[in-house]
Amino acid sequence: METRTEKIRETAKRLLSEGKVDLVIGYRAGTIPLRTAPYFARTVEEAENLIWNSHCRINLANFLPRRKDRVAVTAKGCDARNIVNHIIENQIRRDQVYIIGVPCEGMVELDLVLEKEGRPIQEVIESNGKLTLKGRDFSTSLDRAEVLRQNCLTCAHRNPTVYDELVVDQVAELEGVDRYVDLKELLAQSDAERYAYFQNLVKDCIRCYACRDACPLCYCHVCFVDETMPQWLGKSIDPPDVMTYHLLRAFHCTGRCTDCGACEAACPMNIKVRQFTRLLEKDVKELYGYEAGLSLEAKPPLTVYRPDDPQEFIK
Amino acid sequence: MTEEKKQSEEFEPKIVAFLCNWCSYGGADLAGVSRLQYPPNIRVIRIPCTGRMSPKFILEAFRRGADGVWVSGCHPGDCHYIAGNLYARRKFTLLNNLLHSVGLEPGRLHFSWVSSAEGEKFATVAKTVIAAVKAAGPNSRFVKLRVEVA
Amino acid sequence: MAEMILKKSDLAEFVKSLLNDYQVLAPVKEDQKVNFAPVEDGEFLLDFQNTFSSPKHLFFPQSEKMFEFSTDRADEGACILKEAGKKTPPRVVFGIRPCDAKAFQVLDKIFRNDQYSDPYWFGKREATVLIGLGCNHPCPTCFCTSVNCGPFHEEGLDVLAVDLGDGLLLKPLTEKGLKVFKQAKGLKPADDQAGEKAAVLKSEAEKAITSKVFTDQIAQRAVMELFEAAHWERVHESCLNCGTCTYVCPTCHCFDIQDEVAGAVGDRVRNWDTCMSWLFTMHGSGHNPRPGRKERVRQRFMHKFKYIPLKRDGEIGCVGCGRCINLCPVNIDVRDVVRNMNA
Amino acid sequence: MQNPYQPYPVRIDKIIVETEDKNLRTFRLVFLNPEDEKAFNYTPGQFAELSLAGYGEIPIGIASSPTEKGYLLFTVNKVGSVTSALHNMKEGDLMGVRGPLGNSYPLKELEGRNVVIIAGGFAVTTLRSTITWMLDPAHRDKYGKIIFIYGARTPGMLLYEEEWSAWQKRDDIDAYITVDREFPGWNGMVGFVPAVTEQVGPSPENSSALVCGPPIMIKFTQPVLEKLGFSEEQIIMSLENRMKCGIGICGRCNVGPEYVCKDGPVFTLAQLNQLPKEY
Repeated sequence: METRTEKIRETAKRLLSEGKVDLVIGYRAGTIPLRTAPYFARTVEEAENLIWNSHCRINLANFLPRRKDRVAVTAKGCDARNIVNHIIENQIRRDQVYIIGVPCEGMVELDLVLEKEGRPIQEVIESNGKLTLKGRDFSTSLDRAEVLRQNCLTCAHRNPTVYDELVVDQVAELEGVDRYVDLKELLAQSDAERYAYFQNLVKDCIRCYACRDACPLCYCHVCFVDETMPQWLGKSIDPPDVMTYHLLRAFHCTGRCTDCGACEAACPMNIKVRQFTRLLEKDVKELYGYEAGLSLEAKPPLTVYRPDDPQEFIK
Repeated sequence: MTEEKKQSEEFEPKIVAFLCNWCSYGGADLAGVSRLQYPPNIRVIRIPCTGRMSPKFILEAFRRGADGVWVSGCHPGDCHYIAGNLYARRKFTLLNNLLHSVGLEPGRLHFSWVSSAEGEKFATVAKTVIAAVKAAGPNSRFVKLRVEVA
Repeated sequence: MAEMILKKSDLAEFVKSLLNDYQVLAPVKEDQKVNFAPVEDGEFLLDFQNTFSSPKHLFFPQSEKMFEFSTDRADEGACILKEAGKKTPPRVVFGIRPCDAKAFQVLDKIFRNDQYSDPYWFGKREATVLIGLGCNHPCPTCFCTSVNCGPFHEEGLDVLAVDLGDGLLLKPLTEKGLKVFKQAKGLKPADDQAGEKAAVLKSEAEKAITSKVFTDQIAQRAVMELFEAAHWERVHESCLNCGTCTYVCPTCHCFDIQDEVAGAVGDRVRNWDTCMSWLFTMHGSGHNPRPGRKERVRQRFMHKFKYIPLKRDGEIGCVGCGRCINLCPVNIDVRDVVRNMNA
Repeated sequence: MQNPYQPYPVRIDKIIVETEDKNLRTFRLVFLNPEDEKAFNYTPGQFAELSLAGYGEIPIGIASSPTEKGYLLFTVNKVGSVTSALHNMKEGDLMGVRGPLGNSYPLKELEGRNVVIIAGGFAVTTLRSTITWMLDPAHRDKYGKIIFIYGARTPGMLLYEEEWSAWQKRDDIDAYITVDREFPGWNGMVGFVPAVTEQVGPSPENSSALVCGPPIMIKFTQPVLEKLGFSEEQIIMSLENRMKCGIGICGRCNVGPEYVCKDGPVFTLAQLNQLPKEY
């Protein structure tokens, strides 16, 4: 992690001082433990604030759409895939963005750490795959591997797919991971059980739309939830409205979702909102053989068709 | 006859049918002109092409209390706009799977290709759809009833 | 009536003795989150940091029916709004943190202005007795002592409880609090020692709050000077414009009013809304007075730290509970923003 | 105590199509309960929330004057979902009115002064109320000279033709009605409101100007008034912002610390110059 931080700073300073980019989007240290914040370095001095650690959960591709300036951005495997999405969807030009690739070994799940260590944490030190947590009269340590995010544990693209340079050597990709074991179990249940499962999943939703706003795919000028004529859903926390929101949000990510987990990282209520997008991601992969953001050339699945696409369900 | 069974026999579902202007809508018309009988449970909404279908429409229909939704368009290759239905097919596939995965009961959501010459097919599919929705019973999922809040 | 002692072993008796006249709510852990829930005995938490959600929903639910109506033209009085009129039963909320109680006191001044009073807020406020629980061990993100509040602050509470270890010292603060004392069982008069112990805990807790902000310059500066400050150019850069900070905030109170119709009946519902939302200020004409993230982020902080103090006798629209610091997905730390505003 | 969110029930007594595009209609509302009419004690410049069960509420300036008894007038532009629903209503239909809300034009402070009233487009509504009130025999001699400048894009887009043509005939008000360009059959003034204001050249001496119109008109009228010598205290404007509660709580109409719904909608330019331009 220290190497990554140093290399990122070095690269950022070089790019800024050479005038190659107007700013570098990366992370700065959080003001409290276990957090980072997206950071926009515009000067060599500011580049000194850039860091890399196990808490870089927010997807920085989210800050690219509609930019006019030339930007460099630090990108994990998933971030890079979302940058590819943006380029394909004409949200940013390839020549406008300098991708500082950061091969990734997974990010830590904040809620899991907080759950495992019930006491308030005042300081976290990270080294050699361990997190040392310090609080008022205690100090314990956790293995990073124990508290990785679920999407990181099953990630098939830890290395950036597209980049201008890498800050460290590529990491080994995980082999033979079944990304959808839990979904398959879920889908084996009855429709009533699945209905109950998903209703229960979103019961705490407060409609803050953090999942939408943290998602790099959600860049519409007017989101469907803000449409008023017609108004597609009520604004209360009535369960059918909440569910409609989550279904439509997920569907809008079809064939575009990289399972980066920014939505879940942003959710203040710890709702596993990826369960919706993963269902679609799984189908897109199985039916159309497409994974988002792997190449600048491949056509997204909903922009193309094949004459022999499956249609057994159509009468 | 059990009470439950009697109720389901009396149940007349409301089904929203989104029909493509260029084919299935004509199919419905032809079925009518040809005096082909099918039960009157279907409320038709004409759309310019199945490519115009948004998942919002389907969810909105269920939200507003539809017991079933049926989307019907041109056969692959016959789209008035060349390929609207072929793009739509992928959306329908994924949406159909998504809605069933999150607990939509089987028999509520239907898709078909019916041309404007297929009055008979229209009536047949209509009967199948109505029978399936009847079998599924009144819909209680994804339905917005009177707002449930404090 | 003087201060009383409630032994922890008598908690269940205390709660049970109130159940005849009150619904009792206390902090309970469910799905890894501590929140207020109805209790019927002593099975609840005294050792918790703070509730996950701000307890403002006790008086200002996220969604609340205001009126109901019939849309059936055949109905006499169709389309005429009738009060939904759900009455809140008398409630005792046990274990509310002083910061959250202070937030209610701030909100009292917002839901009642010189002309109008919000019956939904005050209906529930008046029906509720708040028994606060002093914070012996504040969190690292607490900064209540910087914003007219503190770990043992009494404003907004009816009773303040202090956890002395084996028992609680209960100090009545209002008539409503005294009324509960009269009905409750399990209370014993407190001796001087208990009071002294509580005073020590209080000063230790205050000392433990090391995170400080200052608002003196904000109070002195003109609205436009603060509004046009350069730091706003940076604060919003990382903001996602989600509503998390506003929804978890105990003093954020903006709301939307929506009509919902089901068949021939309808309800007018009010829902929490957030100034972070694009739609919040959007005009019908398409003009938006706060069109971007910068304007919306600025509005939230200006509202809390300048506009509310200006309009509501110097009250600050923040009680230093730290929820937004912990839950902001991009770590926008209110303390940093206030430091910039005050710099 | 009366629930401030509860509208008074009213009946739509009459609907008048005001403009050629049919997008502006005036609704004459009559209270179902006479005691509600008494309680609804308003002053020109105030607004009310029109409430349509099932659609919601919209804040609309009151176009009638308290001197016109027995009804309220609201002129509504068809823009969003509530106004569209309102435009679909028929005479005899029931709806709600909540108010009166907001402050008003400072009619008391204006006593003994000349009043210049400048309006553009359909922002003229609460100014119609003001003029009607001032011209009432009970009030007219409290004010000095009254000058009314009103412009719209086309003759067909001018509201309240009956009223202003009557005012044009009176000698206790100077009414200048203008349209943006020449139109066949239009014999009145031609030109934008700022230009006409400059042409009319009202004196700032012991005068106040009430200005209400689209942002572009305000933007160009303000410098004209300043050039004529009007100080920022002498220029009075009415704002509008998206609103919900109308009683200074829900937060969306905030312009700095001021709630447009309760502290406004009427502000002097001097006040507005101390506030963010978030309107």
